[in-house]
Amino acid sequence: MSRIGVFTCWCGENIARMVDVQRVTETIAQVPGVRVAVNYKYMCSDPGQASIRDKIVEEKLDGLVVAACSPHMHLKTFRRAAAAAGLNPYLVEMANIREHCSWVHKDKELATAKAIEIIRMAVEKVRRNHALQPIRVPMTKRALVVGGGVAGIQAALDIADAGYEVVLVERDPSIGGKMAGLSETFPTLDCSQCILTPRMVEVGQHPRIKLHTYSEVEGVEGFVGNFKVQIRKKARYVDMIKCTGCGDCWAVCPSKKNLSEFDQGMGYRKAIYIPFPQAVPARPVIDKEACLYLKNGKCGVCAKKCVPQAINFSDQDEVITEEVGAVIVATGYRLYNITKDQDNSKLTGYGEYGYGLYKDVIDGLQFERLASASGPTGGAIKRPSDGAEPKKIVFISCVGSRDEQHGMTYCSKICCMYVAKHAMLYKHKVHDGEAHIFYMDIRAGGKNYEEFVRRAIEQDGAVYHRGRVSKITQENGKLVVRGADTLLGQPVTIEADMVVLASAMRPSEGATRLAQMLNVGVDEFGFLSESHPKLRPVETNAAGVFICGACHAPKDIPEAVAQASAAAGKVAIMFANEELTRDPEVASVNELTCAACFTCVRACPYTAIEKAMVLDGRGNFIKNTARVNPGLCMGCGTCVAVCPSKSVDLEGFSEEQIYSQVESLAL
Amino acid sequence: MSETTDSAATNGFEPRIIAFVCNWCTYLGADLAGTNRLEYPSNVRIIRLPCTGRIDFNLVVKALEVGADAVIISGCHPGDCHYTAGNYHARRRWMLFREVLQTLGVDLRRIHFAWISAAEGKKWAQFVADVTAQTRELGPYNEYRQIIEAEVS
Amino acid sequence: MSETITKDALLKLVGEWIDRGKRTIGPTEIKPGHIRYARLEDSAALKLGGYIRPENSVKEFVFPKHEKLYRYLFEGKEISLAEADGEPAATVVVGSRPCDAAAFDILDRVFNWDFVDEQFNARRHATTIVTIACREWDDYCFCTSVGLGPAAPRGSDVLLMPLDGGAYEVRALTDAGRALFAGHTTPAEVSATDSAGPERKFEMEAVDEFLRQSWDSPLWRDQALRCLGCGACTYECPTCHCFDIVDEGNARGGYRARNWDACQFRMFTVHASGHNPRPDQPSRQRQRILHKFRIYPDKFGELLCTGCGNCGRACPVGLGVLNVLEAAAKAAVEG
Amino acid sequence: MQQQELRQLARKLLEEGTVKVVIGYGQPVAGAPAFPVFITDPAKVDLLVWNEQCFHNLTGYLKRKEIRALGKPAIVVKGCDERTLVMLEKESQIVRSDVYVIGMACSGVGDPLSAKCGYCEVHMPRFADVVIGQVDNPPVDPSARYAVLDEFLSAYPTPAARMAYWQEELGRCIKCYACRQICPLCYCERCIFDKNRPTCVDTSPTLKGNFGYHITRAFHLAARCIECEECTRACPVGIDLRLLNQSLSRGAEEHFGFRAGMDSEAELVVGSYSLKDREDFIQ
Repeated sequence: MSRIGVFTCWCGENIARMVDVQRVTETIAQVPGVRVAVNYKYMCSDPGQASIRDKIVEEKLDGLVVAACSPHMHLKTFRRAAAAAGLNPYLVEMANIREHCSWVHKDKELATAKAIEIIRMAVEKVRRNHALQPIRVPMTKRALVVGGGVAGIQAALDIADAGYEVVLVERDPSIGGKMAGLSETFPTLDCSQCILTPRMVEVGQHPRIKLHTYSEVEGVEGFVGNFKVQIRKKARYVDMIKCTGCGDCWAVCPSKKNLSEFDQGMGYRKAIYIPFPQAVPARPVIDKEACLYLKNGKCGVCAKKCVPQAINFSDQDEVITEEVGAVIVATGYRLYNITKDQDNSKLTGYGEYGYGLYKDVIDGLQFERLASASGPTGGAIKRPSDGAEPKKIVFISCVGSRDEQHGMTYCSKICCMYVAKHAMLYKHKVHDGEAHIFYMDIRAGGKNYEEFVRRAIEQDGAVYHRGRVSKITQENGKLVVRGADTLLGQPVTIEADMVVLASAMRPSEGATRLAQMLNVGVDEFGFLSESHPKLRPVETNAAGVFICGACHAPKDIPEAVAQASAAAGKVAIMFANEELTRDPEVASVNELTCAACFTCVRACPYTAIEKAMVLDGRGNFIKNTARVNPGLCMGCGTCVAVCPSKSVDLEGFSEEQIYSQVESLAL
Repeated sequence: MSETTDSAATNGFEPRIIAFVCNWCTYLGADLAGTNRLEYPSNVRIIRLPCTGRIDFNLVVKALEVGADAVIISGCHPGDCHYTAGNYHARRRWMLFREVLQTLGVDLRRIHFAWISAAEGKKWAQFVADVTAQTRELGPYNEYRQIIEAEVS
Repeated sequence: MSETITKDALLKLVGEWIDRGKRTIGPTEIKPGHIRYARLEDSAALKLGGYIRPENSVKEFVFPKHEKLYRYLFEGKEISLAEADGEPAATVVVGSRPCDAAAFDILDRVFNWDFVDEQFNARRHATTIVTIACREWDDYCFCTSVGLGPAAPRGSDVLLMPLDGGAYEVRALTDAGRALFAGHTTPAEVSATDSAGPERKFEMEAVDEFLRQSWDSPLWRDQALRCLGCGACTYECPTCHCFDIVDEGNARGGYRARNWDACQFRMFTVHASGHNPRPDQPSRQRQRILHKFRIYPDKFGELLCTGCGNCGRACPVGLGVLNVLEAAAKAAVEG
Repeated sequence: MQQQELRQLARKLLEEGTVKVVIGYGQPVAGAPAFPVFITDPAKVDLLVWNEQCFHNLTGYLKRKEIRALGKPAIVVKGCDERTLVMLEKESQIVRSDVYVIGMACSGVGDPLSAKCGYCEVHMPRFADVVIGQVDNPPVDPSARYAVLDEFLSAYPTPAARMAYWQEELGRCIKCYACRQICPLCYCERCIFDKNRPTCVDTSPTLKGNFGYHITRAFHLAARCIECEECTRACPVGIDLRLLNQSLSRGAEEHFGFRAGMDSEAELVVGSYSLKDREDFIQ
């Protein structure tokens, strides 16, 4: 016979007003297995918890029901109290007679009757609870960071500085990401590269950071604490060790007219190149599409010129495996490319802006390169078509953002700020120029952001038109921008020399595929899903996988960096423990009765169930069985519901517990 | 949705309703209804499970066997599942389960499915009120009571 | 000189029993193609001919598939017990087959051997059984091989012998039987002629000899490989009487009951440890046969089988006592 | 003549040791229902028969320990039985290469013809190692598949009427488990009905226990049942269990375009999901 203690809380008046706690206590005291039933004004208060601890000891209780508020409110509290008194915390259940009873009913009789049944259910359940110990899983204290933009760099450095090894994987030849290509950054207008490149160098030189650039994650096996990650190192055709980065090779490379990815196609690079001078690693790659030797076996001057003989035309892709205990995804964003990105049916709009059709209609990142001292024009604002200095530029915000019909419903968040910045930079460089901005709303929430926008308007005279642009056409060398100013309530037509589109931010290519490899959810736009929007913003539902930066949602640099540090912190916390400890309320299989139909294996959202074999003492095969990996199981119980023989069960919500709850309601 | 008026309309019969809800959406939705003091009939008894994915059809049968006049099954909206896909698996099973119930003549007006999020306290309160009202109209589930009480002659 | 009753008179009499509130059981067509012993609400439902024998046996009316033994109720921390059911209703089984009636006599012994089963006895004593002798049989029937026959009186209170032209000669064998038909019969000169019944299918002596040294015989495997391990044969058998005790209840209370159980189920002998002394169908089939034709006879001096053939008819894979015993007899002869 | 070919093949397989046992049909008394036989001795292949009495779906025996103990089996299947093999393989219950499948061209079994044969689309086995005989697949009207069910549903249009029907029918159930035991897709090591702590379903053959049993049995075959109708044939008390299974088969076909064992590539319904699954019944 069990010795259960039932502690009913008044919650001051919150419960006692509508539920006759005295009657509840007396009735419950009569339930078989209930050793003590008491009530108290505030069970969660120190004296309340003390009384629980005392009773556990005095009455040698082996089960605890606290009839009070929602378990989401206080279950942890009372489990701790039980543990403090030597009772296994998993032998505690709560009966929610506040949120689910006293607060929602007006008839004291009915509410009291209901409270009694709610508690009765909890008693029947707790009677069948098991004492559980946290699950311990050994882990590799080594982190993988996917993406070498500012977020990935920050996360990698924080984890490495915390004393743990980091593997940083970047798809491009150099780390740095989008930020490395920006001119100046809002709201301070400090030079982007000046603040980022030192951090890049730190990464390159950090003893605990292993850098794989020009590489991509190709496969992920294992689970939290024990991931095995396959990484494809794309053929560079340059020996990273022999190469000194002297630059003789790209100096002599005859293949010149290759659009520079780093310059957003606004400038050119050689076939063998480093993306930009401060690249990390400062080692070139050969673009095999552009290299004359790789294309038709002729040329090879770079190899001749290379003193350390680092050029290796027979280089091959290589797939390596890294073992890590945690993964941070920082794959960042790309801009909505109107000409290319008509991928999902919703993205159908903005052809009327002539992007890709008119040379002088460019997007925000392209403008950054124009405005950047390290850019193709050395920082001089020259329009792509003829290199002339534009005297009138129209900046259009919300291109593809906040648009139910043709674009993304969300706000890309940073555009309002960088559009203002662009206007400023332009005006600083072309004093007699006109900067016109079409906008829907100005969203300048953030430290010194609003002031920044005011400056653009008041000091630098950026002209803001509240309204959308309907069409852009090219008429005798001008870009005729037709829009409306909804404040003036009249159409606006501007003959511009150049147009800059603040296109929507989208997750970078391949983010969804990576998410699938890691069992991380994605939203309808392909942004990775956090575990909880408020309380677990950098965790995901895949244990040991964290997210930061723009792969999660549009973000500006400070946010991305903050989130990166947060993710790094989570990893450091994880690694600070000897081994992983996980909630023991997980599923387990009765391997003797399992029929090995593996329906559970198919159903498990966490791939936490594997096909296994039951062997005898000598290792001979007895039968097949499903087996739950407690390190992966999150305790959803989907497996239990689909198991026809109920050979799998879930601690904390076991078949016995649930059925006894239902049966306690029998009339 | 005041109880007294409703029950008066159905000469005092008070249905017994058992609700199987997921821990992360509907249970919290019901919590929110409480926090906002949204009154609803007291006929429902909530059983908390981690996820709709855990809700086995046998539980629904058991609920009827203990004399429930109506059963509620509710969890996260599609896309909101705390466990990413539990509710999708559940939805499939429910579709099929309804088929066999239909053939058996189990009155589907007594088995209610809903997506109710942690933010939808109002929806929960309204839903319980509606189910209660509808079940009062239907009266006690005598057909199943007969099954429960039938003696072997 | 004999007592007779016409078919119409019989039906009229049955109607009276029903009207007087007697629980009246007889063969009836519960749905097209399915003749079963079942409670009659109307004498017209009684089906007297056009079939070999009902699919079930009459045992369920004295030993039901599910029988409450007592109720229990939780009152606070106390548990109170209560009687399950009241007195059994006065029952007449009309149109039983001799092979069913004979089983009553056998069950009487089983349920009053080391323990006197009052609940069974109460039902049994409340039951009068009116048997109709057989004039037809099929390949499954083998009553003659187990010492019975188409007109075996064993277990019956009244034996109705079909006469040409639809009437019956009434042979009242017990006081209860006589009371039931008193005043409803007419004297006649005619007297029914016994029919031979199904020809002998096997020699019991040979079978017995075989069974006494058959434990390891490959016959069991050969015969039982196809056995599905269901309980159809035992549940439709008039003499199988194994039961299981279960509690059906919840946190409020419930009742203890006995349900039919079958030696062919895997769960019948499985131990808590997981060990199962009868690990496969062959060993379970062997158990069934040995129990009926050796173990039981050794104890009670008679067979636990009336040759009704229901096991063979009910079996989804055409396996019955008869197949096995024919094979056994053959094996015995061949040595 | 198919029967002769079958016997010759069986003898060859046993003699050459390709298989250790041939699972097929036997019939000591002509006209009587054929029943399963297990031939291990080449000399005994003449026990094998093939005729319209061979309705039994033998595939269930592949899971039985006693049978497995005999060694690699060859099994005689009709096109419909073969659907079970597809499911058993998808559910990891058999390794196809461990079974020698003898397909029998079949133009229908039972006398009168079984209902299931009326709408059969697989008179010719599709995945067998060898097919004996040749018949055409006559075109069938898909709606015929659920004719029995439709008949029932229209005869008992209301929930109350259906409930009354099943109370009558399931009231007769004696829980002999013939329907479970004969089902080739009921292969659990320990059936849920044999599980206590908790007992999901009352073990007693009360109306309550019987409803629980039959709802569960049917649902456990949801989108798995290949409609061999053996459960209905095996039931000694004549309950038309097909109706429950058919309603689920139709559901699987209507909602998921899935028909058990017809397409060996199709993804199983339970244990998977689609974002497009309908939910008009969910508020």
